[in-house]
Amino acid sequence: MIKNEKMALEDFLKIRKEVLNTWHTGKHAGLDLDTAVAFLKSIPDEKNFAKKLKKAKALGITMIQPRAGVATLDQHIELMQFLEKEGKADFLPATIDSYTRHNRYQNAEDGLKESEQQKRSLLNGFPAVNHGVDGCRKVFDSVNVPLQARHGTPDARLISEIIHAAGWTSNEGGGISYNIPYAKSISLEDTLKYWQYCDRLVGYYEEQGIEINREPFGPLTGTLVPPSISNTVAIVEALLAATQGVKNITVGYGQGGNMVQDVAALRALEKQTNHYLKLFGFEDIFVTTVFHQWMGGFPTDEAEATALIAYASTVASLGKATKMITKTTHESFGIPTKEANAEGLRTSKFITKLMQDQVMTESEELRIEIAQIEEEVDELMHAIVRVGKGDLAQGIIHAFKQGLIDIPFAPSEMNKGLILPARDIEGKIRILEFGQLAFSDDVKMFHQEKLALRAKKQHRELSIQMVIDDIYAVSSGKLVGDKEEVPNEN
Amino acid sequence: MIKNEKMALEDFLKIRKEVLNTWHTGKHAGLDLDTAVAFLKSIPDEKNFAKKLKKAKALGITMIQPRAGVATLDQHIELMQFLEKEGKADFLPATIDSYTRHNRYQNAEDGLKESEQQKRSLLNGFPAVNHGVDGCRKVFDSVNVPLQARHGTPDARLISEIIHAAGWTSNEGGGISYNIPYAKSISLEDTLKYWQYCDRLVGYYEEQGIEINREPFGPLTGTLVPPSISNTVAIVEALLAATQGVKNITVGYGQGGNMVQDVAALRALEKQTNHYLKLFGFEDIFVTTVFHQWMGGFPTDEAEATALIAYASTVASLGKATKMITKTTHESFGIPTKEANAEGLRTSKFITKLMQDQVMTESEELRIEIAQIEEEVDELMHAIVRVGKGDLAQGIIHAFKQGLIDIPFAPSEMNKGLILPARDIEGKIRILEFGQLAFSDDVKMFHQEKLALRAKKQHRELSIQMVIDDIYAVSSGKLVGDKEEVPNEN
Amino acid sequence: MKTVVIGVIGADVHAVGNKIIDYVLKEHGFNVVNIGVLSSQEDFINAAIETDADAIMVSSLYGHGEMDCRYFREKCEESGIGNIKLYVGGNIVVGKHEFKEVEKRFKKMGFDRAYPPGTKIDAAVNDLKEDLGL
Amino acid sequence: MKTVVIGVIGADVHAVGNKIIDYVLKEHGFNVVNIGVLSSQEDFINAAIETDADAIMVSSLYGHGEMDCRYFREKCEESGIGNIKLYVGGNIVVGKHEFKEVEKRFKKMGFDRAYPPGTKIDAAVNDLKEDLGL
Ligand code: B12
Ligand code: B12
Repeated sequence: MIKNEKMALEDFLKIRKEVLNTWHTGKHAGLDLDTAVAFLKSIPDEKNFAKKLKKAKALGITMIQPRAGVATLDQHIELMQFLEKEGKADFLPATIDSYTRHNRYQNAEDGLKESEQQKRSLLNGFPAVNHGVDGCRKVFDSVNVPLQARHGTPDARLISEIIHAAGWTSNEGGGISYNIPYAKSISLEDTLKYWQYCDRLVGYYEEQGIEINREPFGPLTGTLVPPSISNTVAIVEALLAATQGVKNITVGYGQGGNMVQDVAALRALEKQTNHYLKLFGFEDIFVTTVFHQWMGGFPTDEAEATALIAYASTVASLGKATKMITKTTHESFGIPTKEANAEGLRTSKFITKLMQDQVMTESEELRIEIAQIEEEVDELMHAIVRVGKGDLAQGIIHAFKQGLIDIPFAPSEMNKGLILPARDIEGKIRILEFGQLAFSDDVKMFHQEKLALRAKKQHRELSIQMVIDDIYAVSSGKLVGDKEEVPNEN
Repeated sequence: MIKNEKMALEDFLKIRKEVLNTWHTGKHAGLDLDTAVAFLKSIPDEKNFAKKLKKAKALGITMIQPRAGVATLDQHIELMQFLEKEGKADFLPATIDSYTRHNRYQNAEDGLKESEQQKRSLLNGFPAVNHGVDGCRKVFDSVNVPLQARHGTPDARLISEIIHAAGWTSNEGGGISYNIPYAKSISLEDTLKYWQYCDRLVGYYEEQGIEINREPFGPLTGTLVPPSISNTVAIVEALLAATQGVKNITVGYGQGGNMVQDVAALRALEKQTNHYLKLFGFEDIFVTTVFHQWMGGFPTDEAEATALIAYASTVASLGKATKMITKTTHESFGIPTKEANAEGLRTSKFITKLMQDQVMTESEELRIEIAQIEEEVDELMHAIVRVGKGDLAQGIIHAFKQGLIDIPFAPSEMNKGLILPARDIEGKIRILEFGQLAFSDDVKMFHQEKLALRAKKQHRELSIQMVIDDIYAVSSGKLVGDKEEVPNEN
Repeated sequence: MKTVVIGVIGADVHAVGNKIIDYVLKEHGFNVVNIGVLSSQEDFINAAIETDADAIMVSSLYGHGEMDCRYFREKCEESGIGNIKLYVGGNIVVGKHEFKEVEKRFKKMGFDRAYPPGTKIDAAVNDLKEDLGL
Repeated sequence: MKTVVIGVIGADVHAVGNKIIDYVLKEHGFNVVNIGVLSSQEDFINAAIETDADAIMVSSLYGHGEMDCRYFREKCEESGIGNIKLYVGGNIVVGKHEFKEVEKRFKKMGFDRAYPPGTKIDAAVNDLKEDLGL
């Protein structure tokens, strides 16, 4: 039975042997821990993810990072260099392909081969495991900014080993956030274990004096996720990571759409992550936030897509997120070209620089939203701890099973899938159907009243149709979905 | 000696004869007032500028209007139809060419001829006087939204006659705002008289039951204009217009860059315009606001320019401007293609629709900025009334002569040109050199303190170099100019 | 009542569109058999045989659609449901492409219809009714 | 001390760049004769003759620059200052164009140098120093 306890070194090393055996690139000499430590110690500060985040946080600025990854090494390096130069990216990723995410390294190998032959990427990302330590280190050597793996891999143990040994000093993911939105029938017990391993690896490096950043995946399904739910998952994963010895954590949040709610979510996220870390006895964790530009369906029109990217950047700046993940005008179609990707970065950076001295002003509305999110998060956290009888890992498994915590639109069978979110009349994300969500009656009442008001103002019924309209809304240029088209003002 | 009094009808009609004689298109039968009245009565509500603005105001939405105008009639019509269809413009303009603005109709005629031959526009706008009532009416017939002339013409009497008779139900400009930023040696006495005429014409139509909108040009030189100065000019021109019988007025403001100051400026503008209109005895004027997207030097990079356009749209929405004038990604280069223009519109509209249910929240910072602008406007208004010995027109002339009101970077010799604006550390526009500006010591102290703080934080001196850096700042992706480049975070 | 099998093919987990398609098809009176995300060609075909389905609507969002859909028609034929209507939609290839080309490739692979990114499902419902003679 | 006449040509009133050029040239030790906006070719030439200037820097922002600048060199020649350095900058044509083309046209018209939109004036100062042998 999994428990939220720090893995003993010998257990870790034992599992490690098995992990490194799952694909031939696991046998690379660079994966010897002493070799990896020596290498990681040699990399300059400005290419260390954790250190650069600390610097950004001190300056109070919002740094930018794209999503990007293609199959072949040469093209991936070209892409990275382009995004650094033309997009002025502060951090670079490798978005990993979907076969690798499901540990289907043979499929990835085939896709890679075919991509090399056809000279175009047939994979939707960079197959880091197949490229191995050597390939990943070539990528690292070819750029001047820190690197991170971004994936969605339930079992990311091998990939984590490879990228860190190659000098990539950040890893995205977590036992919940890389399971529930990214898998169907993998148990939470398993993914929590896999991610304990990934965190323990980082903890090991920290013990050797090497700073490595970890980032739970904030946006989850990217679709109308109420802030308190994604914040709770982020906080829980921060606690799990800290337990394994992680010291530098970036908690994430995906843009919801309403400015005040989004800034409130960022502020509550940072505050409560720090609060719960201290509460659980972790005093020395460096916490930053990352804001994801709109993660739901994007508008097809490029002028509109750019508008959405700029709007997201405005909100990230006002909310003083330390990092922002950018989108592109190709989002609704497919993987972007490097040019489109760099444009998205430039649009984003223009705003974050322009707005670096502006913050969202304190107001009653903001205060209320922050307080609301905090209260909801507290209720969810208490429920998790309660059903786990004090153990967080067990709490998560049971809370999901009982639907006490529930993520909308998730593919996973481990998730109840009973809640339905919808927007209130100001576009703030509220909850229409609660399922078994561990909310008090007061909190439920708050949501119900907000949605009733919208229904009244829009002269429509509270129903699943409202939810569907809201899912389509942003991509069709509205925030609050309206069945009857807004009377055309032309 | 000019006075702010309603022109007697016979005086108006006498001058009218002369005006219509200044170019041959003034002799068109459509310029017979009865004919024009009959025609204007026949146009549908949705093509009436004043009425559509009322509708937008009631809905609380921000409508959009581009700048656009080319030399030849066919191309101009094509352009208008394109912007209506592909840009979803709510209002359409004709930006008038610079020769026409200086009443150099023969130069405009030559440019028009040459443009027809070369099949590309050699003029920087639509020469409405040369096209005459017939041409302008053809434009009107070819679109489904209201039309307005946008120009910068000190003496716009003939152009105003022609466009209104052609069914264009709005006219931009004013005796100050179309002189000081647009001329060098034309006296205010003259331009105030010319614009009394333009307003009287609209007053005449209002007497016949025809609603026509008038819009003082808000942004003035578009470059670091302190909000209280542009607001004062807008309010004064609203009062002058109301005196001549204008009933539907849109006061304008050009984006300054700091969100809170911009929203404060819009809020103060609407409130104080209504306040002063009532104070001067005008009870039945319908006031709306227009927000101009960034009017200073634009970034050259298109991804950045789009970011600025989207950011401006966010501010206009939060400030609940009733109308917004849009820019394009070609701004820093030259007159945009119709495609670029439509893209700017789509970017803008996406934001205004997405944000239609969001307002800037009330906060202490916002309250303080509004109060500051209001106090400054009151001081300037009192100075104008005082030196005019109660007459507004005389007050304006003397106030400008003495530098009690002073517009930065203006080309006009009627303007003292002694003040120098600069940004404070949050990017709000403050004043560094006051010249003779009619501000109290308290107000001056406020500005000085704000700028001293910036100088301290940036470790630099208060000097004209700061002003120059601020002029370049936005186009190079910052708000607060910094001589020393911000240390590159890469 | 006509039966349609829906699902998301390959290693693809995009679930939102799938849930909406499910809802909308039911609203239009179809019997919907939803095999969900991460489904193989075999999953689709087995579900279609078991439920005697009239059509299969394959979603592929994540970019590997072209690889995942190869020989789908052939497999249907082998399984004795060679005539079943086969639709595909979502973001079926990697990257932003001229859709005409993509459509051609999928039709050649034996799909009856292929839909471009961001298709509102209602449009496809009309095609389905037409193709099934409703 | 070298003398430079600056101003904005034609019916053009864009004043901001002109004020900055004035300031920057003075900072660099030039004697600046600023005839301001709305200036004709004659205004430029008269000022240059009166002050025995070494160069004329014409600004044109509003798009009519091409028409306004025609025969400027010829007029200089007629006035006996045919060898004066003639620079032009700003947004000298209507619309967004490949600048190489525009530059060619203005050089053919007798301008020594032509600058693209948004030129930082410091770049031109270096050229000026070079051309005037400073
Ligand atoms: C939300 C989202 C996610 C969420 C998904 C959560 C979940 N489990 O559902 C998360 C963040 C987890 C995610 C992950 C990934 N995603 Co994703 N994601 C999106 C996004 C932004 C929206 C998808 C969505 O929900 N749309 C709303 C629904 C209602 O629309 P829809 O899915 O398009 O479906 C409608 C229509 O397409 C149509 N339709 C769909 N199928 C069919 C079938 C038929 C027959 C018919 C007629 C119609 C039809 O009807 C549906 C209902 O209206 C899209 C981009 C976009 N569209 O803006 C990218 C996108 C689909 N993702 C993409 C990628 C690459 C990934 C990742 C590989 C990597 C990454 N970027 O992180 C992983 C893949 C994980 C995996 N193994 O599948 C790419 C695919 C690239 C391509 N095809 O070239 C996209 C296009 C983004 C991009 N431009 O890069 N993603
Ligand atoms: C502010 C502005 C205005 C203000 C001007 C206020 C004033 N009196 O100064 C107002 C609102 C009044 C205005 C009016 C008009 N404007 Co205007 N304006 C601008 C804008 C946004 C910024 C100009 C500016 O101040 N830049 C900042 C200064 C510091 O830079 P600068 O002027 O470019 O000068 C620098 C360099 O170019 C260079 N430089 C300049 N001259 C020279 C000469 C030499 C020899 C050298 C080496 C260098 C050099 O050094 C300068 C200092 O760094 C520009 C677009 C842009 N650039 O973003 C349009 C722009 C110049 N305007 C334009 C137009 C068309 C007009 C109008 C006709 C119509 C309209 N749109 O309203 C009227 C014209 C009035 C008239 N008769 O001249 C067009 C010109 C189109 C073209 N060339 O194809 C532009 C490009 C906008 C556009 N894309 O449509 N405008």
